[in-house]
Amino acid sequence: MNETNLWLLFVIPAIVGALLLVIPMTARYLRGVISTVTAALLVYLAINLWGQQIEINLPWAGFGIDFQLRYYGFSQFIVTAITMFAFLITLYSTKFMVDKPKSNQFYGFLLLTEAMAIGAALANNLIVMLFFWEGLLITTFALISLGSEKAFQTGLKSFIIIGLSDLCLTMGIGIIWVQAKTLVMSEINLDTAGLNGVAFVLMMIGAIGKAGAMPFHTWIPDAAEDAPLPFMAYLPAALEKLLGVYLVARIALDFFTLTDGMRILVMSIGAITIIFAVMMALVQKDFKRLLSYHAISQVGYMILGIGTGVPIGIVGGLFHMINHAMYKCCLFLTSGSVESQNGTTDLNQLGGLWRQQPLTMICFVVAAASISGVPPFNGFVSKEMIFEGALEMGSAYRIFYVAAVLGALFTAASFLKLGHAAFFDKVDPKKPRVKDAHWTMQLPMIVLALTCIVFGVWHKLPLNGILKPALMESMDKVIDKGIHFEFGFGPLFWTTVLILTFAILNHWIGYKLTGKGLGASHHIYELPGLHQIYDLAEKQTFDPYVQGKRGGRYVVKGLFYIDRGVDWFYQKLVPATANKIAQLRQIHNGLYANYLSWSVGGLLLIILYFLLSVPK
Amino acid sequence: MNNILVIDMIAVILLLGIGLYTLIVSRNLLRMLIGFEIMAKGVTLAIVSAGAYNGKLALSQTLAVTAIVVEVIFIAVALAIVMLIQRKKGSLDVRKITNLKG
Amino acid sequence: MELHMVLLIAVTLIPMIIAAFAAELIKSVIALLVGSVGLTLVLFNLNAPIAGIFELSVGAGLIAVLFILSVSLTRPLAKEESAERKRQHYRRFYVLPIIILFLGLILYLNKDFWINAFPFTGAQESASFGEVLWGRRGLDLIGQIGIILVGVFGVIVLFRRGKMNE
Amino acid sequence: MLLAYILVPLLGAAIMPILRKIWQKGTDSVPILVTVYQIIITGWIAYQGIVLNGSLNLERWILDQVLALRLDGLSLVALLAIGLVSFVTVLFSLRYPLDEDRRPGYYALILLAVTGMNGLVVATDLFSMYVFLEIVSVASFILIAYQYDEFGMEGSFKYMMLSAVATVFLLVAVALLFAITGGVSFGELAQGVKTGGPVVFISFAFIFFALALKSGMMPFHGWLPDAYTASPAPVSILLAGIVTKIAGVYTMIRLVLEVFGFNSVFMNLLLVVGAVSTVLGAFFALGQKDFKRMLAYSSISQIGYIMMGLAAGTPLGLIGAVFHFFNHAIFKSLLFLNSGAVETATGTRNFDELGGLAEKMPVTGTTSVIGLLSTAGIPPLAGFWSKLVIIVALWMAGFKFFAFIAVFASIITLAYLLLLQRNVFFGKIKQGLEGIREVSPVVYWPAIIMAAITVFSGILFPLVYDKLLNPVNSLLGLLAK
Repeated sequence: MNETNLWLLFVIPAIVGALLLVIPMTARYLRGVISTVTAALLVYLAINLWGQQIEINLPWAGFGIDFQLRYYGFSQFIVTAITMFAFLITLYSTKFMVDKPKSNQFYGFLLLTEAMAIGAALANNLIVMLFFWEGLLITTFALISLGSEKAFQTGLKSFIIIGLSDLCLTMGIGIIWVQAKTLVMSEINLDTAGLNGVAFVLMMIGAIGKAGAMPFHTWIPDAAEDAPLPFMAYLPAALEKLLGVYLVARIALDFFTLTDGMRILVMSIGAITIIFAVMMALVQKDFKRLLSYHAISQVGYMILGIGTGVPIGIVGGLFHMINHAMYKCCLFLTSGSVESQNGTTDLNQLGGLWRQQPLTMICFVVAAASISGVPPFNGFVSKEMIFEGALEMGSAYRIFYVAAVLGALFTAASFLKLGHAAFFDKVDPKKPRVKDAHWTMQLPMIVLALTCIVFGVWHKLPLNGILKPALMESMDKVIDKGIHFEFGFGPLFWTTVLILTFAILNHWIGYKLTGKGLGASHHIYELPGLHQIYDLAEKQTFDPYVQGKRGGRYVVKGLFYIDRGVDWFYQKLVPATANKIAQLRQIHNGLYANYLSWSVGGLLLIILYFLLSVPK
Repeated sequence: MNNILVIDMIAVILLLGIGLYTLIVSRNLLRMLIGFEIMAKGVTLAIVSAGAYNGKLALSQTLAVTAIVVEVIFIAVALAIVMLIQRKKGSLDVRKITNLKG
Repeated sequence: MELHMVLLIAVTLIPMIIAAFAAELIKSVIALLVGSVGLTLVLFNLNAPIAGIFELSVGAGLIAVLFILSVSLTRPLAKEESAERKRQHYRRFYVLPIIILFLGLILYLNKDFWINAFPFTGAQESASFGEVLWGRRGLDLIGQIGIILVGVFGVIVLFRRGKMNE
Repeated sequence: MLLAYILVPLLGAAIMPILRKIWQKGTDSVPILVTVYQIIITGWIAYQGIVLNGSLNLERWILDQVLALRLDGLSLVALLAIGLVSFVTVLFSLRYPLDEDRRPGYYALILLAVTGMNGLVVATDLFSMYVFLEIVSVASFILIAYQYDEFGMEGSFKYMMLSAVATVFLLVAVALLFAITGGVSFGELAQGVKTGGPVVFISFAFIFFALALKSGMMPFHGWLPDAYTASPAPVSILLAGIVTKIAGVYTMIRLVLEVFGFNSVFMNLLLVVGAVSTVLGAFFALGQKDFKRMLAYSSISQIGYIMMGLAAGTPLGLIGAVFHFFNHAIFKSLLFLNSGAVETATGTRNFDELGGLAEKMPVTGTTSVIGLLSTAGIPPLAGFWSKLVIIVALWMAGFKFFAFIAVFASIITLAYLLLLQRNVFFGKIKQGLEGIREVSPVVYWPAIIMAAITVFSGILFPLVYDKLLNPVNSLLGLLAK
């Protein structure tokens, strides 16, 4: 029975999604309701599958490529999370997307994405995973380009960037296939010497590309503006992080045994992502772009956590992944409700919403607090674990701890600015009063906010309940001592309090200088060194995609000339030789005597040849 | 005994030479046919002298007879075609029939 | 042996050369006739009588008749049998007798080389012409019937349009 | 029973004049019946041979002592090809505008040509082979000159005079060998050849000269383009499709296998001449402006291919040669069928006046594409397999350079065939040609049959290979003796 359940888990969304795409339904809410019901069904399926070990193994394409699925601790955790978020997003988007253009396709693609994600999480054969992974690539492109006319460009950008990283993933899988001689994910473990090292790097690129860390992040901020909001809440916030970091974990823990050199590489990527993204987020003027940059920086934390290789760090990284999914999704949903009520997410026009949209404001405050690492909330717990992991690495790796702390500081500063500008700033009187969003939009926000609180205060429950079985297989020797994290008032607690006070102080100075909540980060923007960097960033100099396009133009011109060359060969050269040969035909002048003399000449040659070749 | 064969073979080769020469050099179609006829005579001589040499005379005569019959038919058809060419082109000159070129 | 040589050269080779060499077609046809008669004598000398008779009747007779017929048919048209054309003909053909003589001498001189070139090991055979023809060469008979049919149909087809309206 | 192969067409031809008087329509149906009979009988023998004893190892299956006839794998393939091509020729000439009251004579000559070819294929001694060779040749001279037009006469005369020289030299060689061996059948000749000596070499030189000239290989090919272009369309199908191949190529294969054996001197000669014909044939074809003349040169090139296959000297080479022999018979007659159809529809064969016929003549267009691709050796079709086998055989036999030549030549083949297709069928239609219609079904049905055979024997090549072709190398057993 369970195997059929497992099959149903990803077949149902695929079928329903396909049907939604194909079948024309006119009723306004029908599509939204259908997809929400399916998502709910999936959540139910995932829950009653919890805690079982199921394995499916079907011969598929031969050569060791079989259709293998495996439902065990780790994938159980990911799949359940996916179904939860899918349910919340579909519920949210029934109201939000209803009047948007092309909304009928949105639900179809949403469910297809969910099917692909579950498939990728369950896959136990690299090729099967790759198959679903590519599926995600396509649905992402489709969902983005549903947003608006300009969205197609961003969709294309995301397609190319993720496509490239998927290409590296494919190459990595190829090398693993050669080195490990098997494609079954649970049996692969290689050292990182020589070719395996290359495979490791390629696979990491693939994973990070999906998770949206540096340097594959540039499409996310653009998508924030153009793509439909539920997409942002669903994929960049939750799903991509889940799958991306899942793969990073599998690579770092299962596939390869990392050497210190590799560990440093991974952690440095994490650190850079944290710092750079949060600096960019600080100066954003738009609600959603700011959130998208934070999504990128939080990925940095997860990668840093897993990169430490210390058990507490790894568990912290994964715990941070699920926490981040919750509060980031909640933040995006709040921005969604702000946008749906006020029609814009530009912070300059927003202000004083705390009285008009109280519920949204409360959820925003809870989520903002947990992302900034305020003590009782879940963000604080997972960040503390990552800090502890970084510290435990030893004094040589102090730099990563400093980076993490700096990141936390700026995250707190930017959210203070955001909250102040959006909700608490003085409102200009002529702006019309706005009432709060529809209940279907508020319910998901409230649920997420509550989970943030629950996972924060009673953090033992998720740690031992969800994460312990998840990592059971990968790090068995460590886990059995139990993941213990005392909510003590140790040195880490005080550093966090220090960070927060410093952030509030900085916010107060900024507010005093500019008189507006939005200006809180202005003085940082003006700092001499940073100013130039920010201007460069604005001109997208650091965006590999834009540079690639400029370079592409020359490649195209080169190919054009090559093609002209081939054309010349066929149009000019072949007929020319044909005519030259035409002259050759003149020797056939029709005279019989010629033909006969050729023949007799041939005969004489033959006789001569025989006389020579046969020794008398 | 075998030097008769050798002499005959020499005669055959000479006849072939004459025939070939006339075929190549002659301008008139009929003269070419005469050239062919000379070569045919040579062939008959060759067959019979071979038979005479190895004692299988009866077999060689049958072969010679068949060869002659075939050759006669060939000449008849050839003459018919030459007549048609002469009627169509008005002349028997080989250089006239060269419009199949290239 | 000498008789054979004399017959061979005097009666067959030389008329054949004349047949090729002669300017008028009629002369060459007659020379051809003489040559084939000579050949018959050679065949008789090689005691192959049936082949000789056949050669005489068909080779000499029928073919000569055909040639004379066709030459006469074309003669009225080619009236301008000018001396100039004859001279041109001789200019082309005078070299023929020289070559043949030269070739004959060379071959004759080193004929010894060829003497032992024909190692024959088979047994003599005294079957008569009839037995061989009917016994072992049955297929040739069918072949002959076929070729004769071809000749007949050929002539019919080529000349049916005798009227030659164009 | 083997005699039936000779007697049936012979009788068919003989009763033609009588039929003309008593049953006018019969003159059309008799040739069809005869050719269909041949296809069925050969097919049945092949089927029986295959089903009964696994594969067709007709070592010396049917031996008629009295008349010294014999049927084996090689001759079976040849007979099948003769049957098919002559059937298609007769079908094509049913509608072809021949002068009506001479039509029975025309059919008689075609049947006599078939008799000649059948006789040549089943004969076991060189002299009767010569006689049947003469029957085929004389019949084809007359057929070429059938239309009374200037070109026909000229083409026929040249072909006649050249093949006359060839037969003379063939007979002299027979006489020389007869002098040594005392007999003319293959067995006796083989004994004689074993003794070696200069006479054998001279007789092989003469025979090679005669057969090379009859099969139209390079320095001796003068007559072939004129004969093919000048002859009326159905005759050119018969001529190009099968006559030249049986008269020249089959005889050469038979003599090399049965009499002379694969001795290196002969094989090198054959290889060089084959290679020269393949390459030069292809080059000459590239520059042609006339549909049939290009196909004629293409025939020279393909026959060169077959000879190279044979000259490789290995069983694989032989199989390649025989299969290419059969394929060439099929797709060459197909292409001449198309050229005939184009000629009847548009009245011209010159590329400059033709163009864009594909949409007006769809069937001819598609069948000619299949024919062209098969000639050029494009994978799924039969031509590809036979060329591949030949090239591989050459490579394995150590003649690597000639293998390259073969590949190079087939590239040029593709070039000129595409040129042909582009000039005649694709592109925009020429102004004067709007009015043309597709030829009548009786005319294009043979093309479809031939195209189907090419395609199926290509696709079913593995089956064709081990059932029909493997027995061919049973012939090599003969060689071992």
